[in-house]
Amino acid sequence: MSGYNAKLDAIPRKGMLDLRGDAEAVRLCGETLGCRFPEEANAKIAVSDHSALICLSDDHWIFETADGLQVEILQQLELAAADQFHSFCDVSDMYAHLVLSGPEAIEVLAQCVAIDIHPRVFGPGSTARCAFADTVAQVSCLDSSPAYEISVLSSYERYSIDWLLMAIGS
Amino acid sequence: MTEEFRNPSGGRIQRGCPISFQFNGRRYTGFLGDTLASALIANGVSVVGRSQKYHRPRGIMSAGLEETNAFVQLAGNDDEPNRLATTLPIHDGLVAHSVNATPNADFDVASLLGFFHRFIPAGFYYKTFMWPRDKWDWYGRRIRKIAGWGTAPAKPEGGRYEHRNHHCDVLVVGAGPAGLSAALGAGRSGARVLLVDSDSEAGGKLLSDNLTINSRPALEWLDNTLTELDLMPNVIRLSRATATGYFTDNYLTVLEECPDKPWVRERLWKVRAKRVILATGAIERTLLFANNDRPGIMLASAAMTYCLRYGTRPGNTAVVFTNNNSGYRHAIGLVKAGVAVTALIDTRKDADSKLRGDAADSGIEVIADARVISAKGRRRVSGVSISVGKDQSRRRIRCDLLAVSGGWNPAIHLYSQSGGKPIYSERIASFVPGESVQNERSVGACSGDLTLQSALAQGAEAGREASRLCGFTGADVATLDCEHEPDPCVDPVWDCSLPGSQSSAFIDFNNDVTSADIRLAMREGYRSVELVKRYTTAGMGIDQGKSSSVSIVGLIAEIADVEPGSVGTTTYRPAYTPVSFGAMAGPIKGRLIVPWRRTPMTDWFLDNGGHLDETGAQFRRPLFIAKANESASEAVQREGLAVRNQLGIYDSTPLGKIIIQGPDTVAFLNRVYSNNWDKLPVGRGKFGFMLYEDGRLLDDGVTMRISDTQYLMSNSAGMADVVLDHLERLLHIHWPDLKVYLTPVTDQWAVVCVCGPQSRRVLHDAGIDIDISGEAFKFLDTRLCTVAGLPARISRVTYTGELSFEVAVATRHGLTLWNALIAAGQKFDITPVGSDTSMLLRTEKGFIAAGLEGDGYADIYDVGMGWLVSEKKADFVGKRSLEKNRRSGGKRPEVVGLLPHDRNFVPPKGAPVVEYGDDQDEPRQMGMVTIGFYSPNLGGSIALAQLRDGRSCLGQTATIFTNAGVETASICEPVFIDPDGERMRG
Amino acid sequence: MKYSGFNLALQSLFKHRGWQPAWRAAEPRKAYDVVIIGGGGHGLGAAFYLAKYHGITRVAVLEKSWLGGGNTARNTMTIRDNFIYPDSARFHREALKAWRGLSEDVNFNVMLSERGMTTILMSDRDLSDARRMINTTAMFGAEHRIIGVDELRRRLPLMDNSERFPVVGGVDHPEVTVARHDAVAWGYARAASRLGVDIIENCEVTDIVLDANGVAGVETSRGRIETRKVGMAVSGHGTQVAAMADVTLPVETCPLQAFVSTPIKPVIDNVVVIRSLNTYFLQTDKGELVMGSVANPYPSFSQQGSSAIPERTLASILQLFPAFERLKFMRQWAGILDLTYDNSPIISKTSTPGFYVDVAGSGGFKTTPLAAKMHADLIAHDRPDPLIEPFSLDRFDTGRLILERASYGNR
Amino acid sequence: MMYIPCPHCGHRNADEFVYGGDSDKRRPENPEEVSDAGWSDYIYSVPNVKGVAEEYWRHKRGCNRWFVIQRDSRTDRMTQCSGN
Repeated sequence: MSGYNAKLDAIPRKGMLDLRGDAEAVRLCGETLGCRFPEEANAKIAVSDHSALICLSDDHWIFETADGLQVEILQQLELAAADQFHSFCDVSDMYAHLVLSGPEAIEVLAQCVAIDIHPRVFGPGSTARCAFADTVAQVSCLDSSPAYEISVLSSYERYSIDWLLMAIGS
Repeated sequence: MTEEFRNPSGGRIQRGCPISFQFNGRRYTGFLGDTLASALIANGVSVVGRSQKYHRPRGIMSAGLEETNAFVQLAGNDDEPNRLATTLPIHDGLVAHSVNATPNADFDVASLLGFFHRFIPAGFYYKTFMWPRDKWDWYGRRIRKIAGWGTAPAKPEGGRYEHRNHHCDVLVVGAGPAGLSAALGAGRSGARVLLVDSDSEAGGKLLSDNLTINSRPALEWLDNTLTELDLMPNVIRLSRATATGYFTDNYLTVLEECPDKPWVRERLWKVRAKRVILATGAIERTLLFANNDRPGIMLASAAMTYCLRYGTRPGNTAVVFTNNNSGYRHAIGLVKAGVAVTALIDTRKDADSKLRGDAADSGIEVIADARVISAKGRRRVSGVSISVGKDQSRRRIRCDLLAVSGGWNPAIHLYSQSGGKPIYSERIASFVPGESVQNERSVGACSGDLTLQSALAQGAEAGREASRLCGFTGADVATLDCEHEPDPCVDPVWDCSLPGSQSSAFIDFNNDVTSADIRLAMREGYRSVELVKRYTTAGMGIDQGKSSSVSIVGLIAEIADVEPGSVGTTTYRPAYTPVSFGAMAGPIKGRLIVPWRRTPMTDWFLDNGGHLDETGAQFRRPLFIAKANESASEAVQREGLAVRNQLGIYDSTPLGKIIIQGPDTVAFLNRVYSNNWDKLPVGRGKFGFMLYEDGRLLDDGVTMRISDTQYLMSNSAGMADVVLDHLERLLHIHWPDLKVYLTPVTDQWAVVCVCGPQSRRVLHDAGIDIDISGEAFKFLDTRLCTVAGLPARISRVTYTGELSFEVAVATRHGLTLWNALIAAGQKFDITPVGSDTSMLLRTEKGFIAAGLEGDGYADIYDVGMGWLVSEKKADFVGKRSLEKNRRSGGKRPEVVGLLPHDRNFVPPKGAPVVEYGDDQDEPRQMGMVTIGFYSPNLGGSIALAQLRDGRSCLGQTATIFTNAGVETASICEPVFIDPDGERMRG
Repeated sequence: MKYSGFNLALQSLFKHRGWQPAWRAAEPRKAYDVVIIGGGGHGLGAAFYLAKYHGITRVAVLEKSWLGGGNTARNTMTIRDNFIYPDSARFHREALKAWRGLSEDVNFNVMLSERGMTTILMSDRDLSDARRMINTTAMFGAEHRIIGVDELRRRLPLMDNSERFPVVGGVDHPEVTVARHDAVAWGYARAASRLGVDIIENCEVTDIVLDANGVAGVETSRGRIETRKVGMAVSGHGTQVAAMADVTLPVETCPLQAFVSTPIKPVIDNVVVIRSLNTYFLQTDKGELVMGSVANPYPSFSQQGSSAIPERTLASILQLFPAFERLKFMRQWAGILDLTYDNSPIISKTSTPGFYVDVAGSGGFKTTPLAAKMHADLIAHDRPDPLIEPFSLDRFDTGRLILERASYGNR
Repeated sequence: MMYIPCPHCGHRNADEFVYGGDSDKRRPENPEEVSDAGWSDYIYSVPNVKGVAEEYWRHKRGCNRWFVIQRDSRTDRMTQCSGN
């Protein structure tokens, strides 16, 4: 028997929008989505049952939703912010999503990320964009089982899977 | 074999678990809990190795990481050089042997070198081996053979090495009394504590001395403390875990040699701690006298450890030699453990009378104001020669163990690595930590305070303080009482050997450096401690000066007649103890060494003969796609013909893509490109060149206007990252008022390029919903459309000079599109092409590549792209440098074509193009070939070259220099096919 | 007393009492013809050649600490000439040749060993860059050659293949040499001192005194010294020293780390370079493996080092030499280099008359004897030898940079 | 490994960041008005301060933003951080 008690799953693509804009653009988008954009980097809020907003910095957000819904939302947002300084892009295919879960998931994740992932500071709902192995990932804590979602650039998907499987040791 | 030096009882070994092991070819038994060193002592093995230079017999000197002699080679499954016997737990089947001894440690032929020692003092090699001229190598090769310790294994063990990142509030290094007490203080407050200790058992000196706490045996306190710590969920305690490096901002590495998971060979913890408490203890030092390296001479504290912790007798009849009070305690301890101590030799005149009384009560003769001047015996000490009193009367005392206590050196290594400057303390005649420069504090013996009482008190206080500084309210740790331990009162004697002694007194056992060597170096003018160390190699061995560096400073001070504090200490560097390469390297092995980025087509290429190679930006793409039994050049020629005559298909996914948006986008493009971007209509693209600010070429590519507000820029694959950094930097640092956002979208798109005369037809056959005729869809047009039923963006750009279309679809559809186009292209014999072919085709067309033709200081004019420089614009990045550099005169490296006279000679990349002056035989270089190919479409070889003043040489003959000989070629315009661009625009 | 096997044997009979200090510990005089700032290999060498070839013996070498304590003490000892631009290929070729006979010249064994170097190539790009280097350097008589994978395996029997970057071939550099770094400083110091040069340790230059004609002297921690010519041969603090003479240098100070293993019996004879992974290593006479990689990615004067670069370097070595996994990493250290904008040396006059600089550019051990000779020649004649003309400061006015990628500190 | 305080993300390991040069180094507004010598100086020279300097860093493997921070080049200690 070797390997940590953790497993890795790939989950389907999501609808994702990369949103950049000035305060006014963001305010208008907030009205359209019916929420206030989070202002702290690495804060994540739920917008609806299937969508969320992640703040990357003071003018940069990622909007996540179910795959397919992003096209229409993008149009709505473009309409809302048309006269403001902004740049919205559909980036649904840029990211691949992996879920690492199991009782020893934290011991696996601690091999690939250097941020503090102790449950005291990185519990369910936490997210961070950070170095992951030799690339970058958006790492989110989904629940306290624990389970983590790791979103990486599509071209790094295979590399990330190989890395995590190596870290699990199965 | 029986363990004749094992006491019938006592020690912390598990006598119920005997373990059999081999050392130097003989079988021995020890017990679980033994180190290899303690087991060898129990079995009466004195000689464990040979010294580095003189091959002198050496025995076990210490009981820890500071060991200087007992390095062994592990064999069998554990094949490994240079393991310390003193920290290596024995296990069943362990096979070890001495290093640096032929045929074995007991009889080593190279020990003959010892007789020549007078001919080979420190630095002797600098003074000889200069004849014949430059033939040191001949000597060097011979010397190298006898140098070195262990042997490198011939094959990998294949173990799993892990790196683990860890954050904590308080990192405590060392689980002796001070460290445990600190961990308790911090742990009770709720702070996240990591407690690491290099030993297999926590307790530090409590394990090897009969100490009491609150009038109870200290081991009771130890058990209670460990129980409490292990129950705290906020405390992690690691054994056999050595803090090896202390880096900037409280970042430490900890090597865990025996992790909780049996399948993990070693784990390197990378710890970021808010506060660090160093409780690393102190290392006893030896004293210098003639033959102080004989087996059977051991640190007094180590002798105690072997008695109390391992239940062995490191000797039967002992002499203790000390210059401080701790020698008394150890001498008495040895007696209690069953070793007959005949004499205690104290360099001081007036030692504490109570101590002397206690020693006398134990039957030990105390000889004050005396020094051991030499040790007798060769493979085992058999006695000592001492010099007593002012009149230096001589005396000999027989013994088979000489326990030496030369004072204590606080283990300040981590403190020094943290950037701290140690200071000299006369009280203990050693260096102690000075001011803290990081969030760190030293407690217990490593702070210079050697008693148990202060270790416990300082530890508890530091633990409380650290947790308070991390925002936790400290819980109380009760004050504990310990028996009185006297101040050490060290007599700083650095060399007891007699001047002129024929025998050596060693200061660095690792590298066989003697006190005479230090004196020689000083005499020869190497007076700074660094020079002495480098000239003699003292303190530079495997133990990294743990045992010797303070003594070296002391001896230098004595010779130079100055205070040791003014000599200065050396800076200790990581690693505190050697770390295996495997643990340092960690898990990134095999294909994980560098990320391998893939496109949706990567697997297709792997399955279909693609010869993958680095593209840049961590992608690998095919140089060519070979059919069965096809050579590389055959494949490239075939692919090249296919594109010009029929149809090729190419994976362009790795090209960098950036969405640019914002009201100032046009202004931004005007500033970063050399040409003018004022009037680009929606649906059109434009070719542009970007320069570095110093005027050199950065990258070229097409930027499309894809909507009223959005532009899409493409960059070469290898440069994508560099270009994005360049643009972001300009935007954020230099032009923060420009309203432009850059969004890299490379990974969003899979891009397939079809090229060649049939490329329009293949798109029709695959199914496209817009008119792509030459009239409706011109060169550099771009549109949204549907191709093969997939939503796509189609653009007319070319890298080959042929009619070509680039189709981008969402990444998830990439392979579907590729397969659809391959299927539709069957009737045109569609040919997948690689990047080598692409290079061939662009060379035929004379399209320049910034990284090749733009090599060195060539600028945009030199590569024939001056037409891309807008004369109207006042400024763009690189313009000012371009002007300045061109004005400063001189001939420019200009790009030209070469048509070799031998049509089968392919000028190699980088080959110098030379001219021969009238009066000189030496060729002078005027430039070089930047790329050369055999062109299947022209039926002969072609090349591009960068030549000094090349444009003025058109029509002349160039001489190409290769190491196979000299070839000639005509210098021509750098375009070989379709100079007017009819094909690509068609 | 001359260093020789005979004298060594003779001294052995007298317990080596007869050896004199290798160099005189001189007190600074009031004035010198030339003051060299920096007592490393480059500075001591320049002083030696001034005395030996130009008859200028009123020379002082001022060292703020101990001799050879800068980058002379902190490098990986390798002398190589695999450069790609003609000017630097020629210069480094001559630099390599300039080591020959040095031990004899200074009567101090600097332990020159023609170990050879093997570069492992792991991509088509590596291979074509290697071909270019070979073609260019062949013009100047260098003997680099491409070798196939089979020959590479014969030379490096412990080499495995790399899963990520398959090995495609190698380059044999038979003339690459290693020398004992410290000995270079000591040897030059001893030889220069014997020719009358004053070597002054623990003497920090605090200012350079200028007058209407240029350099007039230097202020030091041990008093003022008059001189009309100052040669700067420091590394790590070039910016600070040049600023004292009102000269701005295009340099940035970056730490370059190196690492050493515990000593083992000889396993590898060559210097080995793994190009795609920016890593190289060699085995010293004492048996240690010395390993190095790239410079720190940001400028710093801190010599503390990090753990990331050694970890990456060892992973790179294990990628190709997995059998080394149980060898032991013993020590890491960092030297601070003055990296020039184009990673090439600057040996040049400056805008301040009488102030000359010798800046290595990207680690200068390999060029020590030639750079020192050229620097001495420049100081003596106030004009550059044609060999170093391309390396003058002018190139930053004309943009004619020599952008060597083959150097360690890639930009 | 430096622990760099990103104004957006908080402290992160240095390997997530890219050094961006001295904060004094700003591109001249009108390059054509700068003398040749002045321009060469702008392109090639760096202050190379030994001591505390204000410099740009970019949190490349995080929020990707640039910011200015003070660092002591003798010790690599970062002393102050201001958003930018």
